[in-house]
Amino acid sequence: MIVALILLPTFAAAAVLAIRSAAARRTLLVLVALGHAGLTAATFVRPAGPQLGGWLLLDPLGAVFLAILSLLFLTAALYGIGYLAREARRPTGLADEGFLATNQPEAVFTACLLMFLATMTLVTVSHNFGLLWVAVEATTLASAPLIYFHRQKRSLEATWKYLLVCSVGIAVALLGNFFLAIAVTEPDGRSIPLVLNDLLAAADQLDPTWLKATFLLFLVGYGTKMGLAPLHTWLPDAHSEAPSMVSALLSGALLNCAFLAILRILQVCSAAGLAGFAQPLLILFGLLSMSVAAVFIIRQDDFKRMLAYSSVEHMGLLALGVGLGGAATFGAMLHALNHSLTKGMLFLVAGNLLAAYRTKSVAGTGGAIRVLPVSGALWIAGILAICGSPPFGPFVSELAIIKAAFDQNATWVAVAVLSLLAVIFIGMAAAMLRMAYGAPPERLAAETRPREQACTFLPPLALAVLVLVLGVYVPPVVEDALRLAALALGGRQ
Amino acid sequence: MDATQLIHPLLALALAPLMAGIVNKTKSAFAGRNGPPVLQPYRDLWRLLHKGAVYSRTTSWILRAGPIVSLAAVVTALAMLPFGGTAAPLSFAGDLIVFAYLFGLVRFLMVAAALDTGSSFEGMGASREVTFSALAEPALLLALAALARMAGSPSLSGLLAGAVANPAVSIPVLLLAAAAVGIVLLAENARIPVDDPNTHLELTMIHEVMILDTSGPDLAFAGYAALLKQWAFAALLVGVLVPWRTGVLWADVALALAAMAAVAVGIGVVESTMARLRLVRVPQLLLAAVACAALAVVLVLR
Amino acid sequence: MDFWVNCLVVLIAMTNLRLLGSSRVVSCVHTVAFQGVLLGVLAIVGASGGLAAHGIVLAAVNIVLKGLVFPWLLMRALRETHLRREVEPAIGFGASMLLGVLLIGICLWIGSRLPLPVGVQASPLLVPAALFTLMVGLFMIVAGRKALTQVVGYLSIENGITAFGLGFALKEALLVELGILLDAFMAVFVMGIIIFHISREFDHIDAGELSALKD
Amino acid sequence: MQLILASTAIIFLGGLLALAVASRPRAASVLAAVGAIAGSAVGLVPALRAVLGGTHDAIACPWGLPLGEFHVALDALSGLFLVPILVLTAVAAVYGTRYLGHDTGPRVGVSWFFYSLLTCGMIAVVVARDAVLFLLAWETMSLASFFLVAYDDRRESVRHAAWTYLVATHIGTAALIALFVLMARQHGSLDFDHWNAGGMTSALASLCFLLAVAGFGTKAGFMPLHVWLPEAHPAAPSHVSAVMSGVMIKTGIYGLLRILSLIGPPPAWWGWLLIAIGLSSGILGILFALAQHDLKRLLAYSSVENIGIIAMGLGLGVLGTAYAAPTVATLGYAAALWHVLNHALFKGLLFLGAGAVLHAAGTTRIDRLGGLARRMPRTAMAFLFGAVAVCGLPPLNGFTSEFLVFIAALNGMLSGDLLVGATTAAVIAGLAVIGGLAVACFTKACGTIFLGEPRTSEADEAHEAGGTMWATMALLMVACVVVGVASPWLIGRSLASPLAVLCPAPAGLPIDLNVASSPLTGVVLAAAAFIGIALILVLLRRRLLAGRSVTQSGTWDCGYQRPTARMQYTSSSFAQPLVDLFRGLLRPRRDAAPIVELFPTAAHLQTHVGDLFTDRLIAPAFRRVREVLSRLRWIQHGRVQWYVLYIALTLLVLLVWKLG
Repeated sequence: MIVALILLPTFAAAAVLAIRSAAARRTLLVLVALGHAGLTAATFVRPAGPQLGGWLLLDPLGAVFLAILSLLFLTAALYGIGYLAREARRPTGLADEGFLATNQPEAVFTACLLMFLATMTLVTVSHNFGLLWVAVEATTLASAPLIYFHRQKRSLEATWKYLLVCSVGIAVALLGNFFLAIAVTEPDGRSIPLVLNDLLAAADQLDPTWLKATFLLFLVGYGTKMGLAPLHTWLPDAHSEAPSMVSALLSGALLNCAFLAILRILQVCSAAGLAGFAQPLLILFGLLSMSVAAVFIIRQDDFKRMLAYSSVEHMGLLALGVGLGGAATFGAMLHALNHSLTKGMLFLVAGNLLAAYRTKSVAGTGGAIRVLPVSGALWIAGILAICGSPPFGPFVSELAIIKAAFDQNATWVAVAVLSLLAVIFIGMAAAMLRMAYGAPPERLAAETRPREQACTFLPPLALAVLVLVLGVYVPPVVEDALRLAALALGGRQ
Repeated sequence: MDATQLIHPLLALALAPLMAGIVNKTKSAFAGRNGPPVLQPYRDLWRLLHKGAVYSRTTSWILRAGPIVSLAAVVTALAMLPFGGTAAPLSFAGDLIVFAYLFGLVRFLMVAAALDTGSSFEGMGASREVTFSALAEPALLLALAALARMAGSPSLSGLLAGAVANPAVSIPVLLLAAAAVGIVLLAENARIPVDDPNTHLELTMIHEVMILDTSGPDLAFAGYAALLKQWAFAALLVGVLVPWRTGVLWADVALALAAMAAVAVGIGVVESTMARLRLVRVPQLLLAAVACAALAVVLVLR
Repeated sequence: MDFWVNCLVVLIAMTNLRLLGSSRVVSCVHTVAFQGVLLGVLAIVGASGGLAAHGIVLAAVNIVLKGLVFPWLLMRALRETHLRREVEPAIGFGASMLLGVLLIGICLWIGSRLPLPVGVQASPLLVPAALFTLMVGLFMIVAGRKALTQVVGYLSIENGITAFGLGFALKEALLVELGILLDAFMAVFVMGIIIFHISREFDHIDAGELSALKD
Repeated sequence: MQLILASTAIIFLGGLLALAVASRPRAASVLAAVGAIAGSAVGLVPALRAVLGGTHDAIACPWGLPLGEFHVALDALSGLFLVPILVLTAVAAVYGTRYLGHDTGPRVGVSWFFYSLLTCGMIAVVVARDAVLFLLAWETMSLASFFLVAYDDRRESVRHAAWTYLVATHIGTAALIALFVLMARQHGSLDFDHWNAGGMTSALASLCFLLAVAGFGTKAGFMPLHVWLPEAHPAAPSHVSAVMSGVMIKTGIYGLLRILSLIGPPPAWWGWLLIAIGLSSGILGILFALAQHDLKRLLAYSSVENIGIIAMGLGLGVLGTAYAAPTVATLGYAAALWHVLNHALFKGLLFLGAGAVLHAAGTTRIDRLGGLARRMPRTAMAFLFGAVAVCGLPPLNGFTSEFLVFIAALNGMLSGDLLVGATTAAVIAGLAVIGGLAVACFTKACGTIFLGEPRTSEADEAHEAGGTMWATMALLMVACVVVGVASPWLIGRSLASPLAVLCPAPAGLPIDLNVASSPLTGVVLAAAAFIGIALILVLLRRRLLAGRSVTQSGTWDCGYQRPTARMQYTSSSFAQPLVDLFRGLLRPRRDAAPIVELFPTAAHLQTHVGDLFTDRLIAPAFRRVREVLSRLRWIQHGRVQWYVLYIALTLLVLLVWKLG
């Protein structure tokens, strides 16, 4: 079944390149997304056994991220129908870009999208560190063309930076792999295979010094991909220039995959009794990321960049939660879910706003609730949600993390988190008000503006409903899955 | 309640105009005129009561309500004052606050009535009225609070009952309180040095200018209310300054009445010997009153 | 045999110095290609226990990819982008050399902090050498003016890491190593494409000029 | 308890229906109002039972939310706050149907939805007994009111007000989160019932208290934290302002009381802190109110003042508790609770009146109005009653609660030592100043708006408020009178159980409400006497004027015939002496083109009084932070080489740091 999860999108990608008609391609995209979601659900019902000698295994931790990925991709795909149709009609040329962009061939785009899905799925299921690395690097390569969908200078630049920075980071992670390989070499020259469960089993035989070095390299390498400051530099560019549905996937799924990679090595470290070494570093990077995000969110004029920095912030929060350990781990897992859904929703809505206003400038986007009633409302709700206001999901998870921090007497961490969250809220609230409310620009004030189409707002709406539900009620099945994942990370409750 | 409690209200209703008469007589004596007869205020009131009324087209029912409410409120306030050994008809814990706030009600309605005419002069007077009384109020209440602490009773009847327990403390406290109340008396009743009751330049008036457009019975009510208010404050001052009791009812009352007359003369003397302060300097005078009261509080707390 | 390994390692380190020093893109490309070949040799020599199939395959793939394919790709990109051959380095020759020495020092120190566990038999120079190659790659990316230089830098990083893997003849599964190489290849390939687009859109590949996206 | 849930459900349902038919504003308004009335009717039953009978019933059931537990309870304290919430929201809803009558578009229905949400949020806040549930309710309430404030979002000022409010309330919530989490750490549970007073170190208790003051004070509008209030209240539609000012900010007081009842015996300095806050809020609040030119801003500042009075009452209560002086404690708490109720009534009335003025004359700028008393006499009367009440003048309800604070202070003065005496003396003086300034402030408002001649044509063409609006105002007006006159009995019946709930705080002090109700009986006697005499005088006046000439003429203006409206005293000129007296605090800004030439051309004078803390504290702080942050933005300069350098350096630093 796991293999199917990976092969399905792969073959579909190949097929897409062959298919001529756009309609068929889009249908296939949605079908694959549906199938993927179905298979994922199936894995929850009937857990799949290890494959390729334990190289592919769906453990609770991976399952959580796989579920998030699958759900988000499904939404994005549904959104994609309307999006690609719209792009085919009139490509999104930006006012601040000056000229209309010509898009990449849709077939290539769709194929890359599917490959992106395949590689990310591989990340969530691969238990061999080498394979994990290959998968993560592959996600980079698969997503690079997606960012360059609008063929214009800015997106080209973004792609270049994304590719270079991430490749360098990933290279560091590769070195980490070899360090790990050395760490596992036993005195008699034999070495433990780099498969997670074997490593966990034999954790006490690992060479601590090299394991520490390995963790550092993984932290820097995958941290680059995950967007931990100061390694986050590619993130705002890529997110702001990529087409919105891609941004949603990048922020909601890709960053999680990199996070998962870090979690894997963290598992090994804690098993080897190095948690005390690893976790403070995670807390440090977490706070650093949140601060950097705060700096750039205040008075940010590009709303997609604002969302990107907010992703930096939340990745920081995740790292911090895991770094605190204990109850905070569960909070972090829950937060990963909440953040992915909310941020995905926000990026999709941002796509609608972008298509209507033709600008990414906050100042140039006014009166959204008049121009796009539903999207405008969703935008308000999403911003409030991502800032951690009840009754939305992120509030609960953030509260859990903060509470755990207090309970562990990490009072200063908690205070720092609270104040940083407040600062970020101030910045985002200002942008939200300026965009959602007020009078729309003359060009759009006219009544002639086209009505919103359901296909553009239904997917984000669905996500919004989910986030709202998670804010007042977490279904037992979800909670159990998250608890198991937290347990796998050695978190309590 | 026994009949003696009604003595003071009746005396007040009867003698308040006389007090004004005495004040005027004193002033004219100082000015070397022989001045209006002592009973002149009675005549004025009587004449006004039998006049018709002229109302501005601008005004509403508020102008008519003002004098009535103020007169009623002042009479009610009088009912809480003990006077020379006679208990007040109405006495309960904290009645001193009601006493003060009834005058606040008077102020509110009179100011409203003044603004009702839309005349800039009456607006001016109203503005000054609220300004000064906003400063007079804390002085009065602080002074009363000091006395209350000293007498150990939260009601006017108690704190004016006149038990001079420990002269070393109580005498200075009494004097300070008296000073505060005295200044408030002058300020609240449109007296020099705060206001000149019988100037003829509206620009300089406070109280008189507020009733420019009041006429007939309304004016009589307003004037009578003003006289009663003056009596009330004077009685308060007397209560503070003359704490001694003979125990014989008529003697105490007579003593108090004499004291009232003395206060009236005193007012006259002050008015004839002092000039009106510039309006911008009045607040300083009132702040001085507040300072006296605060000092009294500190002394009494120590 | 350790002797040969050491020799190779030292050679790789020397090539790094050349990379630092050289002021021509072409020579950089050639140097990196030479590194690739050395790595192939290293794969054969380092494969303890004689020539296992494992080692041979890796060596072959290394030599073919890094020694032939990559240089060819890069030269093609060079031609397409009409790049003036001279790089005008952001950091001059002397400074680069000094920095190189400094980096060697740091890498040696780090190597000294990372004692090889018993059971890993390999040249003790390998850790510093690999790290050094990595650092030099990073240095080229940071200091390079042209996007192409940065690709070369990336390749040098890749080489350093591969050297590490091969030098220790780690029992990493063949599949993984091939995957790694494939990824590297794809990376370079995609980068090449992007560079091609850059040169078309911007009429230059000055990385320094690519700074429109900022806050 | 079930009834409370039912009423919440009904109200929420009304909101949903209003949202559903948002395309037809009238229908939406009616549906929402009906829901509000029905829900309130249902909810009042248990609320009153809890207040009068002191019953306590709860519902606790597990809840599919991590950390969370669904635990609601209704005790006398909750009930006491619940009653004004239900009453005022219902009344204001009725008023709103007419008030929003002219607005079109879906936003009306949407606003009604949020109105219902606000009501439900407030109900949930006062009945919640679980920290997470409380926070949910709290933020629901805040967000709903935020959307209501942003109702008229085309105006930039409104957007700014909404932003200010959102930020303020969010920061307050942050403090509350810290508070609850600390309490939870102490007692190992997020359930209020487990937060028994025992076992808190005094330091921790004080920390919690301070957090509560910060968090709840932001909502309530304690002086340094009040900055959102004068922005948000004018921006919102008037019936919403009435609800926000009348009851919503009181939830802050509720929270403070609830926490006080949970964190055990208070040290004296808490009382002093509260009294200091109360004094500053009261005096500064009324001073700034006096200096305003906009009626709704003025009312908002007066809300700050009244919150100050409530804080004084609380402070005296705490002080009495700390000094084991039951009389002072009882009187203080009673005064606070009673003023909560009264302020809801008269401030609601005043905001509704302001709404009527806005509705009729199209502006609330005081100096553009005038003479409305003869154009809308009923509104004028209602507003006048409200004004007398808010000034705390007998015989209306406002006086009764201020009177309680006074006698609490007097009792403290009579009994206490030097410190207590000084504090209470300060309270007395402060209340006196507040009273005097309040009279000045509201005579200015009433006088300039309703009396004299209209200053603009809009004011001239003003029309009387419609039946529904008038009816709601009349209701509140009557309530003010009745509550004022019946206060001794009402207090005796209604405050006993709430005080008993607070009793854990007054460490089991004996509560005897006679100390409150017996003096009030005297007050009522005085009031009765006053009213009787007034009636006699009315009759007397009629007899005297009978058959005499009563003529009309122009205002006597010292020789000028026909004084024009332009010649009237404006509110600014009326307040000028006091504003000038306190210019050190108010810092009035004047922008004037003085008359220079012999034959003067156009000249103008404009004065403005900004908020002390906004202008001198908050705004500069925000500016400084923004500067610092923007100086850090170079990190993201766009050069990819440097980005790689970041990676390299991070790597090196980590390796050297961690391996060294």
